[in-house]
Amino acid sequence: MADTTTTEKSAEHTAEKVVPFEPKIIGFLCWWCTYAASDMAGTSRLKYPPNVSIIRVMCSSRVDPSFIMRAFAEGADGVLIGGCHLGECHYVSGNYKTAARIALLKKTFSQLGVEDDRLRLEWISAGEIRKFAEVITDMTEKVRKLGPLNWRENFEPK
Amino acid sequence: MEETNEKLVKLTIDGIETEARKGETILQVAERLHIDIPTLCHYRFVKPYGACRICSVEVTIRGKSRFVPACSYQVRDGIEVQTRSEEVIQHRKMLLELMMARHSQVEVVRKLAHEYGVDTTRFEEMPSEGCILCGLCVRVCSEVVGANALTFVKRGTDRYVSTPFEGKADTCIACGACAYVCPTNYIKVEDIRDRKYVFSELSLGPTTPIHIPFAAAIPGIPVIDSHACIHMQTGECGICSKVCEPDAINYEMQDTFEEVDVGSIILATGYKTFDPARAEQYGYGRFDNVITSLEFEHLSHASGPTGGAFVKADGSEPKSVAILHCIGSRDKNYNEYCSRVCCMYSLKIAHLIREKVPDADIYELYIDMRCPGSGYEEFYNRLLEEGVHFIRGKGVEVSQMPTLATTTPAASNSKLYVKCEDTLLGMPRELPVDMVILSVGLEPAEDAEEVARIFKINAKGDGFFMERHPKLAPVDTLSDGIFIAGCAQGPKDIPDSVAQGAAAAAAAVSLIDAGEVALEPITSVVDEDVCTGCKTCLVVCPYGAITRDEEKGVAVINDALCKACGCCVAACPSGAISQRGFDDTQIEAELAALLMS
Amino acid sequence: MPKLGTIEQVKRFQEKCKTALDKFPLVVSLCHGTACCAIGAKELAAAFEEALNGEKSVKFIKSGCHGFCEVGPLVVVRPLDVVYQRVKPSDVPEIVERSLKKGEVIDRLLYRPRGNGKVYAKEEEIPFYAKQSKVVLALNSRIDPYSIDDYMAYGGYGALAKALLEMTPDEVLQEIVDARLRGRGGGGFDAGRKWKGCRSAPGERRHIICNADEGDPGAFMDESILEGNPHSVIEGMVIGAWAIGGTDGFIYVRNEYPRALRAFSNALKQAREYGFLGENILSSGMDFDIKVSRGGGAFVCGESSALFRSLEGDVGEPRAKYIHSVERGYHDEPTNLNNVETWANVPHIINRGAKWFRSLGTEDSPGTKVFSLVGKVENTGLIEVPMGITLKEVIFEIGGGIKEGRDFKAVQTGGPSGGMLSQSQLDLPVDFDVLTEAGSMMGSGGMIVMDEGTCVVDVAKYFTDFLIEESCGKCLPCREGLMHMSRILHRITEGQGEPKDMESLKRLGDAVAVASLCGLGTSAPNPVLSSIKYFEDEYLAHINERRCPGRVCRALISYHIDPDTCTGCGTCEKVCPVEAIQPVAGEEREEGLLRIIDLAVCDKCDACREVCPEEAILVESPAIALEHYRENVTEKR
Amino acid sequence: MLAVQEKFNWLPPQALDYISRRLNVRKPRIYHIATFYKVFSLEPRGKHILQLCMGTACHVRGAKLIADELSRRHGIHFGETTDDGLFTLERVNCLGACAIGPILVVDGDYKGNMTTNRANAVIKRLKREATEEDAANA
Repeated sequence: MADTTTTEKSAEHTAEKVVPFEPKIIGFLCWWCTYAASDMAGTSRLKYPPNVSIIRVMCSSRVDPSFIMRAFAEGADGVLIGGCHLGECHYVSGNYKTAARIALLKKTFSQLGVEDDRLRLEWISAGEIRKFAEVITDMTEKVRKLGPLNWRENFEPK
Repeated sequence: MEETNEKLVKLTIDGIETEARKGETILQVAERLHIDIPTLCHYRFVKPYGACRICSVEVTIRGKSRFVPACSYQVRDGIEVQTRSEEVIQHRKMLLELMMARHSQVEVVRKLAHEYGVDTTRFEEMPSEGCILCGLCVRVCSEVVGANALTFVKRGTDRYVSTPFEGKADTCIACGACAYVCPTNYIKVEDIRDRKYVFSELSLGPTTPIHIPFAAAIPGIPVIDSHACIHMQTGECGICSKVCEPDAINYEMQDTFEEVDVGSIILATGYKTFDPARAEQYGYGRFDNVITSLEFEHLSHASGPTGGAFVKADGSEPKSVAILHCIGSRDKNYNEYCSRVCCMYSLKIAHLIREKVPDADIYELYIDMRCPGSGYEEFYNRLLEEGVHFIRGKGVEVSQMPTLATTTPAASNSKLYVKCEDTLLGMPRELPVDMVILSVGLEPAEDAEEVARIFKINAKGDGFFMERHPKLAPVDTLSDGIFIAGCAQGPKDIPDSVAQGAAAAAAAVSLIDAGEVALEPITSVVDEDVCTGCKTCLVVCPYGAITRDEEKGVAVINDALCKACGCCVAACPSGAISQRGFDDTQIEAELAALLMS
Repeated sequence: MPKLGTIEQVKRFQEKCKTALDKFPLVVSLCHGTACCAIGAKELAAAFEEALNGEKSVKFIKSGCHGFCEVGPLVVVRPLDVVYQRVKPSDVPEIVERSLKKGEVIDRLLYRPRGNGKVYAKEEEIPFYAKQSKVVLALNSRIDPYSIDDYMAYGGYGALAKALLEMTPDEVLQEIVDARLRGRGGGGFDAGRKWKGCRSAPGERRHIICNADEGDPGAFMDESILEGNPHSVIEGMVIGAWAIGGTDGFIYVRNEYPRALRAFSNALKQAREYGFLGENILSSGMDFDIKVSRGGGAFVCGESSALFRSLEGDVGEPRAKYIHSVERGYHDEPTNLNNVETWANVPHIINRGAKWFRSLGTEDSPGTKVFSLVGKVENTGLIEVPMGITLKEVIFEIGGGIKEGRDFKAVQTGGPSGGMLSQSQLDLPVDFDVLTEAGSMMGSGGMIVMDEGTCVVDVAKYFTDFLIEESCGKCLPCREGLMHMSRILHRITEGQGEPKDMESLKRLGDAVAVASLCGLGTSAPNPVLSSIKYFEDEYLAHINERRCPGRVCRALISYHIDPDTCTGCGTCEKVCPVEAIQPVAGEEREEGLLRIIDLAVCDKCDACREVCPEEAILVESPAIALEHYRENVTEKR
Repeated sequence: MLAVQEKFNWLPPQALDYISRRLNVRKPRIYHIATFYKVFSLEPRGKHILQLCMGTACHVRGAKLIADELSRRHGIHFGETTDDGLFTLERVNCLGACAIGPILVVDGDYKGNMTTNRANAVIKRLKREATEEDAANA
């Protein structure tokens, strides 16, 4: 969150290609697994890019598709949903519902022309801090390559 | 007995008039009257056989008298039995003489014969090996035990008792019943290293169906192995219940599932040791004298297979032993973590060996000595003084032949060679030793993953259970009311495990003590004005916490059942449900703040 | 073949068979029994078949044993009714040519008993047959055992039809009881009583078993019946099943009788085809069939409880017998066990009635009995005589006396379980009870005659050894007692007997008889005990004089050559396996030098005596032989 | 078991194993049965089976002399097989042809009125045949 200024700057300088583009990614993380993993990753002093801003939810199934839409609309370049492995949901079956919703949403986005890599669903258990770091790094790199989404310019009716 | 409808018959035994049930044998009736009839082939748990004929008695029926064996002759009405008439005695003497000709060296025969004044035989003596062919062992084995491991072979004078094809009997269960009933002690059960042997050719299973699970088991009560027990298999036998005087045998006892309602659970499911067969270079499983630390514990235990003697596979005493630390621990190939206990127990092993074989050369091959406990470092120092060789350098390979040109092969070819790099000397070394002990590390229990799933808790990357917080909540888990303790959480030694166990117990007790549990404050609520009663939320709720109020035509959420996942909030098509603390506006605000540009 | 359902149908069919048989004006019946086959009947059969060459008028029968095995192979030509004996294949064309085509009797093939110079042509004239009265064996020489039609032509299965269709089971049972038929297997137990017992025993299934485990050495009656007339046994068993309520049948045949087995199995097949076995036999509503079970070479399996266990597929060990097998036999279910001959008698009793049966034989032992008369008797063979006939009649009239005119010494009846009877018992009638009283038993009918050249101690030893071999070894008296008896007997025959041995043998014998578990054991000492009873002097001769009166016991005999009879041919020298026979220098005889046996080398194999054309080789007690040896060697040199 | 015995002339252990499994009869019982009955042999038997009748009648007529001769000449006692694997001598108790005893059964063929000399001749002939066969095969 402290990066806001940097992001602003990068957005400004994209055209000039002087300052490298820093993507803005929103992470909706399940409190029981991925969020815990991010916490652990922190205490374990793991290094990963600071581009992901985390919103804690009780369960990945709490993530209403509209949140994702809104995130993109309000300037996010990517959205990461982190849930428990299938079968390990703290709420029995929440992650299955998430899986179904995200699959649908991805279809919608692809029709709109939003690149697939911008929306990512990952199962990361609390112990998988290494995976957490890898996913963050990987996603940041991919979105960085895709460049800014610029929802307002590209997708909203003028 | 008198109440049954069975017919009673009247008879006279040695002048005593008595009554008996139909179907009883003379021997049974005589026993009741305390009349002693000698017999060599009768045993109360097997069917009468009538082979030795020593029990022959004279029976007079309708004026005619004849000799019958008391063990198998069933009483009839009006018979008169003489068990000690002159003829009977003469007759028995003759049979005993015959017996003596064969079995004069057999104690039971000699004693019985002596009772009848038969000390020599007029017949040519042909001493047997001691088997009097009474058939008790064969019959017990088939009738009572049901194992059918013994049989008579051939017929007539060539007859003898053996196993099928004289080989090892695969059906023998080592119950030892044959030796127990054998009147001559011809059949012996030998106990060689916790395997029982009857004769030399009968190699028997490791244990009997009834056994105490292991030495020093608590409680020291024998158990019945239902897979080996004849009664459990066939319904036969049941001899243990017949001989058990306190009548303590219960065949009906079964494994039962018991459901206990609890408010909190402590998981202390322990660990398993690293299987060194995975690390082939150490030769475990290939070389007889490479054993694990746990096997050493078993071997050196006073109630172990050798009674505590420390010996090699061939039974000889090892004169040099190498103890290899960090097997499966601190190794990128297997487990990266330190198992924490190996250094100390390796020291203990060295100490035990020093005690049992004072002149043995003992090598400890370590990466680092980790002795961070109360009195641990002192113990290490003591070992140093005891003359144990400490080599700083991990053992890398165990082989039967030296691999380094610098190594001089030992005179004995039964040596094992342990290769390592002595980092203090800065050179590779190869130690010829008699025995190698692998200090294996600790790993999560085999079923840890399954347990984690059942209790909805998480495991760390190494597979041990994850605590809620490493510092602030070391025994809690992310699931309320579930606590962890001991090696289930990670390798630790006994003092640490005890401490953690106590902590977990205290945490559990604190819940009980409070007497009430705080509910999730973040449950979902339905805005009845907006809800259309479409029932979508009813389907998605995993806890069945949502019902439809038919009167109002809206969904109702039961606060006590709701676990606050928020699934319904996301699913509600009309946006009638919101979650306290996580409602749409809050999250959107969060989003907005994050993406504030 | 339509199933026969009424008595008329059976009778009509019998008639049909009879007519078919009568179509042959000529009949040649060749004895094709085991014994005759061993001496050339097979070749003979081939020769006949070739010579007859499908001749339509002649019925050629390969029949079962005719009985007179001594002079086999036997051929009977009918209607001429002549018996040809010792027929060779080369005689066949002549028989066909002369006897069959021209009706002539070939004189040289007729039976001529040794000694009296008489010639016998017809069966009934031959003394061997004359004294017999054949019931069970009557059809043996007349029918082809492989043809059910032959059997029926002689009224076969008539009794079955009568029993099943005209009599109630109770009536059949009563008939058997009235006939006082006693089991022919040995014990002579009243068959009627046994049947009744089995019938009234509780149980759903009742087993009818035929004991054809004829283990007695020297007995082959049952074999001959099974081989010669198997249908009579089947008929008897089915009638038995009707009377008793039997549900299934077994026959337990010795494995040593492959021929009997073949004949019987074939008969079973035919009987099934004709509906005499199987479901709803003769529309009577009874289902019954017989299974064949082969023995495994164990004498003890003739004992009923051992036989049941063997049938059950287990080791043939006897069980304690205080429960009767009629109540708990095979698989512990009611079982009626009779031997072959007993069953074969049943159809005859039904056919001709109990009264007729009682008219044969004696009051307590009615009927006839088949014996196999063997040993050192002139006419060995199979005979059937009415009960009550004396041993003398059997041995001297039917048997034609002792071979080569020697003296009679003993007769053993009842096989290894029976006893030896001496000259003084010859007048005893053949009767179950009389023989038992005399220390022997009827047994299944082996009758072994011994002459003066037999040693009773040796025979007793033989039987005891046989029984040791056959003892199952379960109970002590039989297993150990017999072994010690045998040891003592061996010592005696080896010339090392002691006077106290006699007492030991008697005591031991009594103990074994009383204490043993099964019939084998209790009767096992019979040969020894009876021989001691009647031939004590012979035992004493072995023990006290070191002499074997029968000149059999090797340790107590020596061979030597009679210098006066020896022609010096040297044949003996050639056959001697140990080179004990040498020529004596300077003793010229007709064909060469006199031979002498070196007593130190000779191991008494008997080969020389067998080949000597002059019968110059003598068997004497060692002392006499030694004297001869001295005379010939020491003095002449 | 009789069938196996007839096929192989002896009972190979594998066959007994099979029988035990097929008939569900415990092995000890099979073993006892196989050793109890005389028809069964647990050792391979010779090419030619000589069965000498030792029944009473044959005994009286001198069967023992033949048995002695065979054991002396050919080194086989009852139940044994000659070293060349050609002959197995067995003792049987009465073959039911007592009238023509002693009887020697050679491969199922009954030979009556046997003597020591004839027995030797039979063996000689069979031996010669075997050698000729070998020669022919070679």
